[in-house]
Amino acid sequence: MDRREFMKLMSAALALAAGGCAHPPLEPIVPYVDGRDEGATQGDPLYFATALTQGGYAQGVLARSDRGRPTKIEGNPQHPASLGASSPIEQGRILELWDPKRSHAVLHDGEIASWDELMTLLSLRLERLRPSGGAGLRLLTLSSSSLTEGSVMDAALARYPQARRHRYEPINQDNVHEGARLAFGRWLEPVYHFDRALTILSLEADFLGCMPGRVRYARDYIQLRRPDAKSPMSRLYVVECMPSLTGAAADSRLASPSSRIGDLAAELAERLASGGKTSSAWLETAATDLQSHRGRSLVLAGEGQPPEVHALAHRMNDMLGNIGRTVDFIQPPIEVRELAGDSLAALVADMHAGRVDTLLILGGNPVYDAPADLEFDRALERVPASIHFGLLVDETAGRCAWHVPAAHELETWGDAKAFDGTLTIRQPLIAPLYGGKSALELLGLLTGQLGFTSHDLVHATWLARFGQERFDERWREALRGGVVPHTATPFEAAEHLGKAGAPAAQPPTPGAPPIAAGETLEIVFRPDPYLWDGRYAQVAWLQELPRPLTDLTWDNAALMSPTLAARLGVRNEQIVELELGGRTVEAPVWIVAGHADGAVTLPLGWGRTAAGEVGSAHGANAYALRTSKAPWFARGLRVTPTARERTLASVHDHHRMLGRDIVRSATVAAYRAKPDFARKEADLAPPPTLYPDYSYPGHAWGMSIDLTSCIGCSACTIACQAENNIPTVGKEQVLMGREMHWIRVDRYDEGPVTAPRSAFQPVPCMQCEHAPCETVCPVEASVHDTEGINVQVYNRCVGTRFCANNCPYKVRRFNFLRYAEDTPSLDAMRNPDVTVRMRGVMEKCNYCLQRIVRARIVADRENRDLHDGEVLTACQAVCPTRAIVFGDLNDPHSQVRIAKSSPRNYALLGDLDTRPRTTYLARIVNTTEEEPG
Amino acid sequence: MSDGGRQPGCYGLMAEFGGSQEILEAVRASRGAGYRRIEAYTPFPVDGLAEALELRKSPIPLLTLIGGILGVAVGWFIQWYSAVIDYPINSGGRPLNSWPAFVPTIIELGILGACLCAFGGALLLSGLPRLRHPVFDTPGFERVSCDRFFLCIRSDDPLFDRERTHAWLAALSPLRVASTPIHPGEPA
Amino acid sequence: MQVFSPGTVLALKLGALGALAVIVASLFLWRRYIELQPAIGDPVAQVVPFSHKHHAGDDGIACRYCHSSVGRAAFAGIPPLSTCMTCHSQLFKTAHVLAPLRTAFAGGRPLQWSRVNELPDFVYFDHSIHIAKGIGCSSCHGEVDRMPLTERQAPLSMQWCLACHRNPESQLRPQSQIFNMRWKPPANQRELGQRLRLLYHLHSTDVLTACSTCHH
Amino acid sequence: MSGAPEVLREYGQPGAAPVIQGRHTYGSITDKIADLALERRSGRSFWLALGVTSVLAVVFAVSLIYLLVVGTGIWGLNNTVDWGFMITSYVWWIAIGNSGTFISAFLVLLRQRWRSSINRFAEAMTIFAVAMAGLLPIMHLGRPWFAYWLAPYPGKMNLWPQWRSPLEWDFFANTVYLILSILFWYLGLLPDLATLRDRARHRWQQLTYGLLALGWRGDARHWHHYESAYRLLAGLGAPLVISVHSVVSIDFAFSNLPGWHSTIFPPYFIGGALYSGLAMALTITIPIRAIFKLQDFITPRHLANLAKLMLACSFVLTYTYMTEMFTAFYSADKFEIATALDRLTGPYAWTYWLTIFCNVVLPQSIWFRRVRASPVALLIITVIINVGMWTERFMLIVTTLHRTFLPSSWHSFVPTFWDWSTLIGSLGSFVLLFLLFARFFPVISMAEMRRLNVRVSGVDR
Repeated sequence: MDRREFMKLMSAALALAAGGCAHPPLEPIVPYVDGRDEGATQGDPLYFATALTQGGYAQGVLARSDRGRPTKIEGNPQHPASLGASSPIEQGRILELWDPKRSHAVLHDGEIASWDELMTLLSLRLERLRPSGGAGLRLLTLSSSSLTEGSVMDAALARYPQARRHRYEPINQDNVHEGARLAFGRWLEPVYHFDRALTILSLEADFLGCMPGRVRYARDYIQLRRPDAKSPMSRLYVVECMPSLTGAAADSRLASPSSRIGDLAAELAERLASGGKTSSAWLETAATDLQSHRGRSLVLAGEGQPPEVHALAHRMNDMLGNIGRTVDFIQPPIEVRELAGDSLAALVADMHAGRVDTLLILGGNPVYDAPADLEFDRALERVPASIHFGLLVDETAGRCAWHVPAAHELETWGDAKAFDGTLTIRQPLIAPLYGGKSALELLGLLTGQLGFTSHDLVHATWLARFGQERFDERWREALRGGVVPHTATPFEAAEHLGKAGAPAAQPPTPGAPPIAAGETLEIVFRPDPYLWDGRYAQVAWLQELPRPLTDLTWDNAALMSPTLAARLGVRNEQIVELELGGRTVEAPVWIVAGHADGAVTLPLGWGRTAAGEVGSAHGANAYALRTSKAPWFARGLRVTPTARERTLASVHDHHRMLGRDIVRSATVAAYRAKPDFARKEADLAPPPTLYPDYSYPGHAWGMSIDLTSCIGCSACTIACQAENNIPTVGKEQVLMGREMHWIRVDRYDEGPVTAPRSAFQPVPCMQCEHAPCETVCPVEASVHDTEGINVQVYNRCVGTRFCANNCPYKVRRFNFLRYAEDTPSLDAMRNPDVTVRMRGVMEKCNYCLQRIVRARIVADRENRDLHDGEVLTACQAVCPTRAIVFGDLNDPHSQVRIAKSSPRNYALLGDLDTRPRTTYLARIVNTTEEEPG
Repeated sequence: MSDGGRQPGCYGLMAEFGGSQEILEAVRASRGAGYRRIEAYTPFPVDGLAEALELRKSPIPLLTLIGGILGVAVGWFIQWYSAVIDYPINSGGRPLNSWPAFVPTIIELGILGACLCAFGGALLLSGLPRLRHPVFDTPGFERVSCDRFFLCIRSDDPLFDRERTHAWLAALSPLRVASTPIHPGEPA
Repeated sequence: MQVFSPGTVLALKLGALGALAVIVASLFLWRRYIELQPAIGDPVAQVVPFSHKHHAGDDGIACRYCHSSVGRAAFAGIPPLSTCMTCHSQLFKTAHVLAPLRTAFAGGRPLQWSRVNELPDFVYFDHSIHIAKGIGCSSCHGEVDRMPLTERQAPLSMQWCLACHRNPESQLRPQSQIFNMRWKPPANQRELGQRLRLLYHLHSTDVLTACSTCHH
Repeated sequence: MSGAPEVLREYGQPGAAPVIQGRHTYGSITDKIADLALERRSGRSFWLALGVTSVLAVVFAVSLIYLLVVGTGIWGLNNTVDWGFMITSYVWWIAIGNSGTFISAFLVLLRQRWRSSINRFAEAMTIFAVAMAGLLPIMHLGRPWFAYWLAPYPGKMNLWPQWRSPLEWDFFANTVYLILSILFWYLGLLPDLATLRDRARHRWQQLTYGLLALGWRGDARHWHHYESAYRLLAGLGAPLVISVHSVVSIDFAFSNLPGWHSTIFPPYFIGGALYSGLAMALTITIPIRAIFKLQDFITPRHLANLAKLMLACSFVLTYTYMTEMFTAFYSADKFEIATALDRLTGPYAWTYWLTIFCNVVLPQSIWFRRVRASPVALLIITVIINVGMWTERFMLIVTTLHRTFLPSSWHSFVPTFWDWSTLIGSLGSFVLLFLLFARFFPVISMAEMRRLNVRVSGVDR
């Protein structure tokens, strides 16, 4: 491994070794904190505001740059979709950037070719198409909200009027748009205001886990979930098939096959419209609750539910007076000219019919993720000239005549809209590492503006928009803050929306009576929470991040309820054959408590075959069963058990608390009645000790984790991984129990196994004042510093591992093998402030010590004290719900001190008198049932 | 024949016996006869021989005690000095001078000091290691480590006289009497 | 019969001494071998034989002209080649020794300097805080302006760092003296150091010698 | 002083087997024992044993080299169960060593003269076992090459060991123990080395043994100091052995883990150490006695005495097993109870019940005289007891670690190929060392046997 200092000095030379030629982008970029000067580039890190997109929606981020090398993603506090937080996927995209397996060269039929060769060939080809107006020329893009891309595309289509642009996104908002059209006659998108909704009913809408704007929604949602505040607590009802983050957060959850949810929605709408009774008590409770919160309630449907269900949701909101209060509608931020599914279907039909001569696939991986019934790969064979543009030589690249390496979003200029329409001008952090191009540059070929860079085009777009006057100032302002001010799409005025149209009177979904024994089952496709549609399969951090509610890493599985598994006679890890409409896929079984009976969920995004060493050959490919008619769920699934097994790497095997007060929880009512219910003997007064207490006269760092706010999204885990150079270890090592995450998110289930109530608990090092790990270390590698941090001195550690044995919280992680040292290609990505741990040493959370030291040095240089909030730990910074608060316990006004003064404050395993500095705030749920557990 | 003087070229006279009781009797007799610089060589520790030779009580127990005390002192000092004075570090919130936790190491170091002194003392007081020694030149001496017992009257004994001492030893009915030479230039 | 002749005994004694000598010598050599850095006082050869003596000593160019971030960042800063070229586009334009500089500048590539002061990866040293708290350049780097080729002056061992962190008074200077290469502790350094320690708001020795101050 | 009456005083058990069989003289004892080392006329069984153990030693070496190259990850350890086979073996080995010291040191102090025949065995067993016990925890470190950081020395880092750690105590206890064992053994060996020197047939033997004998010449003054020092070392060894194994037990008891955090551990471990050490002494003595035809000096009486001691230890252990369970349930601590229940019924329950069978049930057969009198039966029993004692340590370590306070982090331990190869390799290396020792050094103290012979038989020749 190269030495860190050397790396600092010679970042350019090193990145060269990483496979490309790394240098800063040529055009000036603007750091988040102003006052950039040349000298500082050799020293401390800078942050640049930009945005990362997914499905076309922008998530504002601040990217940390260490001497020109992007090393970490933080949320952008000024961006409406972020408010400073981010989701695990954004964290992982830094590794996507540095992935050494990214495509390095233009390929022609698999052979290395040159950009010029391609340009020459394409120009000739386009010349030939010119007279016919570009008939036979097709563009396939992902969903996009970019103004520049839109205008460039328009310009291109203006030159080739017969050419067509298609859009495909495997996980798309088609149902959302179509649902709005059913209700209001137009393609619109809802924007929710969870901070105003006291009763929320989610119809399989995972607004905490996979909706555009989810990070912001999580923050909004938690505003009304603060038991210590005066405001009332909201109540969340969720009906869904596979337990999601939203389902786990629900105060009342109903497990139902996805196909049944439409019926329930219709029944509920009927009940709200005309009174009467519903068939189930659950619906009845929800209906009553909704009705008693008119204007302060919210019904929403997930992207997997058919348009009719969306329309029903809008109608119910209309009836409840919620429109304009808890939900508003805007023009879709992404460009919607036709639905993504229809658009792709039209393209593939033309391809089959031989009407496509030249196909430019500008992003996406349709060979892998197009609906199986379209047979995209066969259609592709009929296209004479196909050009794939992407980060990897993926499945589609392998089937196309040409492949062009794409530049990463952190390498290119662009612009994009957030879920609410707010615009961000994306700036690059680094010049393309592997000579990748931006889509805009490739499109230049069509517009005849060859040689223009993405910067030129974006600049031109904004010059047109801002106008000449004060342009530079506005441009710099927009770049620095990461948002163009006041660009959020205005809400559609209620009077323009009109009454939400009532969909057909009869049940809107295909009839789906309850499943009886012997009948076929239902299959449900959900996005993988981290790999999404599969595009992040090569990101090892995301592969190894345990999925909430399944705890699986490195694999997906056929997820089913314990009841169904028993009925089918299958056990965990047994491979079953899933057959749907003549297509089959094999997947191992994983039993999920709380899954709806009668359905099997197969997460999308797995079973990649060409996603590099990291991404390929993990899990089962759900796209093989997914059709354009039934993209989200389908009935008629047959499950045939086989005798084979596939071992699945789950990080937690036990989810019951066994009467140990690990997660302490209560209902709001119980909490109000007895606010200190969570406090046990050890929390009231420290147990007696023979030893005098140490004094911590300076700072005394401490942390508080609010289990009421924690939604279990695992963003903290991966933010910590990125911040602290934590290696991934691979499936084999995870199976052996050697995952390295410094902060893990434990889940405990209470209640019946068919309908458990799940609670998440992030567990970092507790920084015990009476640290059991320290007294057993023979070499002073695990010691306390003067501010109360339990530090691990890696270079002193000899690896006895007694500390890990003696840690009651089991947060210590040992480098059993050369985990970090074996990936020198990632050295340029690593945080230079954190030692890369060698084989044979113990490591663990240290409250992001490097951030404390850096802040302390800055404060000391200025001869002042650190102020509260100046040091944010990585987990704290990323947390969408601000469940984690960190600060100085000696400062009576610090946020952490305030948090810990809550009567809900308790220490995990406090009876052991470890005196943890990290404590928890008990979990409060707003159920109508009795106290859980 | 001066006091403490040694006859040139002669270490002493050796009488060889075949049993432990015989040499015990011979030693007692020789002491009785006034010989003072008597040495006895045996293949195993013969009970009563030390008393017969009137050897002083071995100082090794005292040495061992001193070694033990030294070990304890070093053990205590090094822990206290390093943990309290030289580099005080907060480990698990325990006091710097966690003396109860220092005790096991102190005990072990005490035992180490004692055992080194006991072993070293035994070698040192026995004059070992000494690979060459005049007695090895005694004819038949190699059986001293097997089944023979030797009584040596050294030539620096005040009563030593080659003939008379030889006669005295012969009278003890040994298996044989031999002279142990000293080669020129070698220390005795 | 003697098993060992006097000669054998002598040989054994000499052999034992010899073995001891070999062990000691190999230990010593091994320590030299595993040392990361060039030896103290050994001038380090560079691709361009840059002389601090000439630039800083004779020409009087200030330290911070090149090491511009020393007061603001952890890293003191190696100047970009453009800094060199401010003068060398005019002076010594054709000098043979500067050929690598010109080639690199023309090719837009950095020069590969050899490190003189190397710390292990797990040690975090911050120049700016030392400057801000009254530690001068020469305390660690020696009289660089008298070095034709730069050489290491301090052992940079943990013991050496600790010696100052335990007793910073011995090295604290007034801000005006930070860049003074000739600074020697005055006779009343103890008293001066104690005053400066208060002035600079130095942390307690406990903080200065905590593991986390340098390792994270 | 005549020998015979004293013999009757000491061994006044009518009908008991003698401690030396046959009529021996000083010369015949010396011939018999010294020639084993000097002549090396070995039988097929010896070469077979040497061959097998050499292969295992190579396996051991390969395992350790692979470990150093690849890392601790070659074993089945994980972030929940951080100690596994190696620490189990470590405790097992150190226990065996402890019993060697018990036989040689305690029995000296208790004036049990029958020990003369087996103390050299026991001491060699101690040294090799402690060497293994020293090697394994070092190899078990993540970075074995920095093991010297446990020693206090003035270095460039100005850092010292952390004296509160039981591992630090362990480091000192084991080092001192190894030093004392070697000194004790070597002191006892000096007169015998002189014998070999004096009887050597070859020049190299003469030089080697001569050098090792340090010029010992059987002077009455030598014996005078020798006896004093020997007795003192035995006296020091006795408390040391207690402290060493107490410290080993505190490696566990010092923790806060249910199943380890218990005050019964020191006596529990010492009892277990004696037990397994006695078993190992028998396991080694019985075949060596046969291979080298030492039946005259190691008589059925020795075997029976060791077996009876073993039976007594078995009761000590049975008591601690019961106490452990009683304390767990009596504590009313949910974590303690959970660990106890897990041992009785959890996934590793078979280790608990195997332990009970090997260490509690099976030794009851020693009550029968026929079993005590049969070397083969004793060999089988002791081998099983050795297995049982290893299983006991495995059970103590793994059942405690795999399920601690937070169920979320529970994880099993599954040994890998390298766990097994290191374990078996270390066993083979131990036996190999022992065979080599038996080949080149007198396996029984000749000086002591001469004295014993004159006392027992009265033959002063």
